[in-house]
Amino acid sequence: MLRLDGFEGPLDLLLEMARGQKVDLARISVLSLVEQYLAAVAEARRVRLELAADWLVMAAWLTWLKSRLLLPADPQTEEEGEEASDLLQARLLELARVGAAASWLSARPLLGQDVFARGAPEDLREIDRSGLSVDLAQLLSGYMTACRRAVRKRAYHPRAERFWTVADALERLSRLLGEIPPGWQSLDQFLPQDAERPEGRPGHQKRAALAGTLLAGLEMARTGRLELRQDWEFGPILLRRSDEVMRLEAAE
Amino acid sequence: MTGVVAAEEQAREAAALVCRLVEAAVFASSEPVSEQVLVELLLGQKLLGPDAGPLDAVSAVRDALASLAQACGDRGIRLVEVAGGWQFRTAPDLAPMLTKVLQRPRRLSRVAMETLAIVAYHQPCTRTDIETIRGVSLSQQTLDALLESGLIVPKGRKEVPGRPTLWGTSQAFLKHFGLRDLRELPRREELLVEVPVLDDGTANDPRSVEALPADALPG
Amino acid sequence: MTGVVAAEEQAREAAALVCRLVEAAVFASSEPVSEQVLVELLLGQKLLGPDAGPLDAVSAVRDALASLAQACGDRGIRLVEVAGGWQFRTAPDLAPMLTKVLQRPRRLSRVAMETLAIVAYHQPCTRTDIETIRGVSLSQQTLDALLESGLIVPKGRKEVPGRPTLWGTSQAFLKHFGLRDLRELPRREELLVEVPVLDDGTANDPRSVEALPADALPG
Repeated sequence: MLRLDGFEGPLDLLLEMARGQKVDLARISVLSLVEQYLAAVAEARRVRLELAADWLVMAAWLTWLKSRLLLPADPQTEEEGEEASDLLQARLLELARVGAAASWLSARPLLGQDVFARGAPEDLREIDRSGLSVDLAQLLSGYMTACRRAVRKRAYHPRAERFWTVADALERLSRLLGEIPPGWQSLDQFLPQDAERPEGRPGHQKRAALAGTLLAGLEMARTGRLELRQDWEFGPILLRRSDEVMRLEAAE
Repeated sequence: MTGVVAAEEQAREAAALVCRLVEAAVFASSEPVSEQVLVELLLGQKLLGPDAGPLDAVSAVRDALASLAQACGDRGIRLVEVAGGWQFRTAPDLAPMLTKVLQRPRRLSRVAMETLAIVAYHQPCTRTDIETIRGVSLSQQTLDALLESGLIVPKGRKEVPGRPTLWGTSQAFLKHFGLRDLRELPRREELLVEVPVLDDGTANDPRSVEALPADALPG
Repeated sequence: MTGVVAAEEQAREAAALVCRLVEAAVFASSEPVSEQVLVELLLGQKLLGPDAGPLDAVSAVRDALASLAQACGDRGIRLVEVAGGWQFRTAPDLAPMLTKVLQRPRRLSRVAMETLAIVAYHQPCTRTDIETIRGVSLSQQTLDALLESGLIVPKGRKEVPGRPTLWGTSQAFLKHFGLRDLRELPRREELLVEVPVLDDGTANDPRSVEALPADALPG
């Protein structure tokens, strides 16, 4: 009994059967090949009902071919039969060639099987990384990214209001020191003009200017350049130059 | 007279240096080295004197390769021409002994080898073409094994419904089988010469498979 | 007498085969091959006859290595002993000719590029200025990379406590970015809605001539 398991499909079996005829593949008897195949398939089905469709389709086609080869001479069926026989032979030949080509390839000295290349190739490339690959687009996008990130990070702070500071007042008072007329003068006289003060809400600015000027006056009094007096609570603050005292004493 | 002798001496020295350089260049590489690369190397290094042109370099390279191949004659390694270049390889007769110290990859299965043979001869071809010729469907496993080995590569798609991938053999195929190029494969007509022919020997149907209507047969 | 000649002939042949095998094994191995491995190979293959012992194998291997090393004498390759075994290497005098120098220009890291951009737009500026604008501290590594590349240079010191170095861009900066001078940089207002201002309130616009390094001026 011929087993089908060892064959790679119907054509493979047919090729093996054709080779069994021990003639040139171009001269095989197609009819006996067909009969051999059909018998083998019938046997296989007797043993095992299920058979891959490939085998059955081939069997059906070969049955048709057999009928064309056996029918009494009719020019048309005869021609059909001959064509189909030729086709079958050509395919068997091609499959035989494939097998021969595979054997030829297998017989080559195969790399990694029969011959080996250099196991430790030397890498004689040297990589020069001294160059620099930069362009203006990268630079500008780097700048924009950095700045945008910084802006995103910065929390919102309302603009701080600037006030007439002690330092401002000190500077102003020192400048005006020489111009202070003799006698007690009101501190109010030494406040900055509206235009000189920083912008902002006028009431706040005025109070800040007064406070700054008072502190500046106290500072100058501490260093002995001015004298300050206030005669009653919330009364006007008066100032006079210290050297005026000396001047008056000298005059007495 | 002395000038002639000196010039000859100089030419001999240059040839020896070229020979050593070509040997080293081919030896250092794990891949076949093309003549083109060697020619450029000689020209770049100006080893042939200032007047030498590309043609001089080509013939110097060929001389060097020939003399190297000859020098390998009875040694453990051979200089072979493969996949469009030159490569040193171990002598085939040493393989059984070498495999004791070297690892060997798995051989291809018979099905994979036949499939590869079909791709080699019918490239570019589709999976259906392969199945038609073998008369049986091709398992994904076989195709995967061939793809993984890098022996076949996709070569575009066939402009038919479904646009199936067309397969062809790769450079690795040539290297693996030690072929200079695809023309080194036996011609189709030569393949069946070995098939036993009992009668007169007018064998070998020259019809090509291309002439076969693929769908005329079940498969 | 004939027996002696035959035995000598056999020994010579064995030595030649050992030589070829050692050459092929060293050639095909990816690692240096130790004498130990070669000795085991010879013993396993029984190349030295049935009576040969380990000592015979050792001396056969050493002879083979010596004769291979000698054969390489005037060739393009050398048999060298490296850590743990033997390996073929390109002859030292040829290596420079075979070495291909590949230009792989470095790219600046993102951080370095941002830093450079800030220096370009806010020069001369201190490290603290850069940190203020970027909102994160600047690693010494980044500053070193920029200094090494020659794209930024010190431009004096800022007269504040600690006298920190002021940084500015160099001539090389202009060359690398294809600028004739710093005024060719797009104005900050063209790039950004909100232009960062340094703590001291100065914007250090490099486009104002006062802030331009002298060498950036068109001349």
